[in-house]
Amino acid sequence: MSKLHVSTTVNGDAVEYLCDPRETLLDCLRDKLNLTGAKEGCGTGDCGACSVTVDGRLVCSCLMLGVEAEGKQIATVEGIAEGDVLHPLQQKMIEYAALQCGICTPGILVAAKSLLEKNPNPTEEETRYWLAGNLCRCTGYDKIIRAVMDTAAELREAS
Amino acid sequence: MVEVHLWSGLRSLTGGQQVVEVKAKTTGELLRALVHAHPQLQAPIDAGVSIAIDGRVIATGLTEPIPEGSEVYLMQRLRGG
Amino acid sequence: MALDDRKSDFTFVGTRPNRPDGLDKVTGRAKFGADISAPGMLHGAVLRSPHAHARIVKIDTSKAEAHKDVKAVVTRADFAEVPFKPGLEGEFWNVLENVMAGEKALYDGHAVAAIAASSALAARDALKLIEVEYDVLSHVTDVDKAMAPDAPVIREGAADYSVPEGMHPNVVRYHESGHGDVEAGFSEADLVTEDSFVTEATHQGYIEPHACLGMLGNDGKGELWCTTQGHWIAQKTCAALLGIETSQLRVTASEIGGGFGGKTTVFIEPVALALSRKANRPVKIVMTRSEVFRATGPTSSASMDIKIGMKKDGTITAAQGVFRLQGGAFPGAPGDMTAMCAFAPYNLTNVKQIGYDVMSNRPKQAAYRAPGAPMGAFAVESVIDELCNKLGLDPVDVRLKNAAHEGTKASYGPTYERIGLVETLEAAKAHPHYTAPLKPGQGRGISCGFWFNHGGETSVSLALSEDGSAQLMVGTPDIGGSRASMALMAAEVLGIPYENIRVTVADTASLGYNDVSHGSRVTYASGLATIKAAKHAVERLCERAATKWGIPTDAVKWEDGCAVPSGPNAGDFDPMPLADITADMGSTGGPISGHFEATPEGAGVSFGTHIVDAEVDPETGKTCVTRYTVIQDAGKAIHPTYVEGQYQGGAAQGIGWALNEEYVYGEDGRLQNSIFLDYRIPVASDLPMIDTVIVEVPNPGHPFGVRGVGETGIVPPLAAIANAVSNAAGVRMKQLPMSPPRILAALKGNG
Amino acid sequence: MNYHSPASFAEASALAANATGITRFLAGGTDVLVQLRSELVTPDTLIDIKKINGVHDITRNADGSWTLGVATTGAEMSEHPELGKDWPGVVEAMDLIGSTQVQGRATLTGNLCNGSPAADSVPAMVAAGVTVTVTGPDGMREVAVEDIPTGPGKTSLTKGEVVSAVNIPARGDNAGDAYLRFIPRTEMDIAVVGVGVDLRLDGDTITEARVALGAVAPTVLLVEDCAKAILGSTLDDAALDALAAAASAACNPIDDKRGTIEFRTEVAGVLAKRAAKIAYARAKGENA
Repeated sequence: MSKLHVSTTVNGDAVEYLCDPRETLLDCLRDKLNLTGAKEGCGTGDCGACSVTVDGRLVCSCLMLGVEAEGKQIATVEGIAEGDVLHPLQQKMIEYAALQCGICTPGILVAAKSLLEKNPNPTEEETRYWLAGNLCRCTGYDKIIRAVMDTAAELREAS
Repeated sequence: MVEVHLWSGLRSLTGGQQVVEVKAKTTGELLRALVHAHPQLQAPIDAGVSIAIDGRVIATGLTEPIPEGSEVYLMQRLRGG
Repeated sequence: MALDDRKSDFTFVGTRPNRPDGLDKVTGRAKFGADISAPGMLHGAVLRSPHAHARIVKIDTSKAEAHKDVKAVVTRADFAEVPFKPGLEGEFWNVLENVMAGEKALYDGHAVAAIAASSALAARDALKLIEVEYDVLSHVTDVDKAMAPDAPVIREGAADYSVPEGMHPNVVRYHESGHGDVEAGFSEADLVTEDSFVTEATHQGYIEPHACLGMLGNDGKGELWCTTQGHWIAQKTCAALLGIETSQLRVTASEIGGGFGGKTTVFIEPVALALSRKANRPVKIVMTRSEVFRATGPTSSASMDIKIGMKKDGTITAAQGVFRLQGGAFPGAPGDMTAMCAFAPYNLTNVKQIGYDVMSNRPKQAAYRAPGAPMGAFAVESVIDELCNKLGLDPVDVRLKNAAHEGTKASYGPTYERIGLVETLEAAKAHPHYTAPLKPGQGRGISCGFWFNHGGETSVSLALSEDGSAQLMVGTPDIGGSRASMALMAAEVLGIPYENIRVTVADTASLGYNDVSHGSRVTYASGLATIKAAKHAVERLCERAATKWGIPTDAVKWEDGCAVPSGPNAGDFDPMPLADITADMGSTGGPISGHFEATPEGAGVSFGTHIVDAEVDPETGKTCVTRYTVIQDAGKAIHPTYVEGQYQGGAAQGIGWALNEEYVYGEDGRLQNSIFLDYRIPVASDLPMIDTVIVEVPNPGHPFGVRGVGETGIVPPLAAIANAVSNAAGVRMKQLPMSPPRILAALKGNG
Repeated sequence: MNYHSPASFAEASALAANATGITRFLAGGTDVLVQLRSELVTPDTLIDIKKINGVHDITRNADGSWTLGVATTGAEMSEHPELGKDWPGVVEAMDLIGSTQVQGRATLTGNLCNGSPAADSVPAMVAAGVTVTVTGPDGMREVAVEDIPTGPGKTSLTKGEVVSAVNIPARGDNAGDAYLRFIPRTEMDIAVVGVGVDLRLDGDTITEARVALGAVAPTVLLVEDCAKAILGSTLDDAALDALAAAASAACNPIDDKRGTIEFRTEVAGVLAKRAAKIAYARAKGENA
């Protein structure tokens, strides 16, 4: 089984890798590019811990093949902060203690950032439904939802 | 002397007694004394027990002092998650 | 433990600073179990039984071994001989048998062989080259059926001393306790209600699958990196299973992506080490989600009979419970814990409880948050609710009337010290939620819950640096923000800012033994040890100040981060800050550290009361939890935000258990729902905000009054939600989960 | 596994026709990758059709009908400013599938060709009278959606055939569609029961009706008796009861981990009523 060559862009950086056609984008990010921020919680698109955006669209990187990334723009949790400046969502997640173990946090951050880019003023219900594909087993979601909505409010004020 | 209250499931090992009186100043002495009085209690003690002294549960310690007149209960070893 | 200088006035404790691992976790750089690699690393994969119960006739690994990508294959023969003993005494044997099957495969998913290969895909592919010949045996997965005379025997000789004669060999442990005369008590009652209840097995559902990286040489020296709640138990168990010395294996705990009790033992870790020893290369194994569900440690399922007598004024005259728990193909189902916790919230004259530990063809149960307690509370609190309904009594008033308090003889025997149940009930009664109007179709439920909490073996070490900062090494993996709590407690004693303390979860080579992060013990026991270690360092600091001032050591005391003369007679010296003492400590006697090693005994039991509103769609049986309030005694909340987080998380897991989570086994004994699609944990849109009330009734067994908070929060929800749903639907729900088909069937049966 | 990304449907068809072993087409991949990962289906040949021109296009044709490219995602459908106004039921059904993340990938075509009787978009498409264009070695043909699935995991597509477009009829006047499903949670589940309804009215009276049921039989059912139960009515209580009875009567479900026979049969009737009310309100131009 020969490997395929893929050229793609991750967090603004041009990267290349060789992959087996069966390997997912998540496998490639983690094992070939050493970007271990995205996590594999299920491998079936049910937990959202592997969330990334592809050409701006929120997806589960476990539900996309590595070869499909050819020519795409991928964004992962590692690219959310700008240098040493955290994104307001990252700051609020810490302030609100919206994480306990933190395994779902990268996926939540990528998904929530995508929400706020599309809908700067989400209701609680919209936030909850948008994040329904991001399982968290520790927090009961309460503090996560509050952190996301407070970030939205702060970003609205700032703009 | 210490009055040791057993859980009722142990009565079959002590000839029906649920309270056993033994001489002991620490939790470890107490367990040894219990086995001395009722050798069949070795099995539950090997399987794991905790000891409550005046309501405070000693999960595993064998050196805890047992003050005179304390209420002492033998309990099955506690496990957590 | 001497209860010296109890503190109630705090500077740092009770504040809510950001957690020290926050930045790593929001930027994706925190290293969890699967996030590490090693040079020359191989990837392991495990072959698992497709049968619920089968004799392993033959395993032929020759084709796999011949494959170019395969570097090692292991079966049971590659592990140490460990003695078999009945009950829980032979736990190393039980764990080994679970980690790699011996003569029989005992459940769907039971490991039978493993491979290390050059890539994860190659390892998975090569599993297909192993040929296993099975002789399929009849199986049983239900607890009641496993106790029946005609049930297939899982293993002869597994029962311990406690099991009465004449019981099926699958019954492996028996517990009976109580006091008074329940029959006399029932005869005094105005109303006696008796009912049976069933709960299905659930899984802890941590989002991070088990993962490890093991390295072991044939010199018996090894390294293990793994996601675990306790790396010392992993060290001890792996060493025993591989036949090496404990101290020769260094285990490092990764960041842990949730555990809730499920990561208190080992599964793949000894396998990775065995493969590594054979291949002489590092081996990484990462479980798939399906493997996590099929072959790690879910909870027990339970079948329970409850009988309670009550007077018209709400006084409980007698209570009796029989709790049958199935814990998979090994001893350990916490029937004893269920029995001991079930009636613990109440002051009872007559009480009797019986617990059974039963084996079946399912994976070996592991702890899950207050293991055993939620099931019992569900059954007991449902019957109390039913009695309240029938007698027209307020459910909080009835619980207050019967509530255990300091001096009450507990249902499990001893007399309670200071406890906080009454305070949680009073807070429930005063909470606006309790009197808020309900809409049509909604029902309200309340429940109390109890958990013992635990101390356990603990070692902590604290070292001061020249610049006056401190590094604290603890041995309990941080599963919910404990590094923040530890730093707060150390700051409180040292009198230096929280930010100046770096807390590390040390590896097994850097610190003495530490029990697992379980039993809600971390803030209690590691916290107590941190306080003692910091005090130990403070003693050294005072000694140095005394030397510098030329006064006796006992003339120096520690205040707000400074050494000060203990009184006017001690001398007139300006306070000497910590950093002034550490600045030249190398030349005033050497490095200053503090440490503490002990098994703190005095964890302090804890109680909670939950209020739930639920709405049931009468046409479909679908339930929506519309409002939820958790009230629980924390003793003293060190970091209140993380205490709230524990309460909310416990409630959310309880909601899942109550409504939709369950292990579904087919007729063939195979698990039907081993993915998150069909094992339905609550998603964000399923839940309301979860309100919390922290009650603080200090634990006399901790210097700052801490009681563990991690587990009690999952005890009341099952019952509270069942009561809310039953009140909304107008029919008593006796089986969990209360999935829509079950509720609709109950509604139809009632109509 | 060999991976191909052809530039045309003809090429895709030829690749499939000449392939040996198991062949799968990759649209959104939300089922194919799950099956691959769980080793349920490891294709020998995987044909990615997303590099073919126009596969993400949503086009309103001159006659008011719609043509959707086969890789059009649920998210793209939901974001389209006009499609959901014409066919809210179809768009909502698609939107119910999986999470926001899954919506970024999943397609109508994939949902249909996966052959699951519980596929959410299929009852909605059947009710709406949607057809698909199939390209094969012998050229193109147009097939009604209800004729594609033949059983769980099975379709009527033959070797070398690939769905190359989704065709949604013109909405027309005084009409509305709706889809409802039952799941135990609020999101992320597979339908235990699904009901799609499409209605056209003359005044208050129903003149055209199509009702399709999902997850209650080996394939999605287009139920004539349900339509008959409400045709000519104003969706009064008697008509609704008749609809529910017809829906329940049409069910031939199984007991499984997701629901019981009794539950599915009962709830099919409940959802048929609820979906019909929404479709009726929409046909009347009311906000529903």
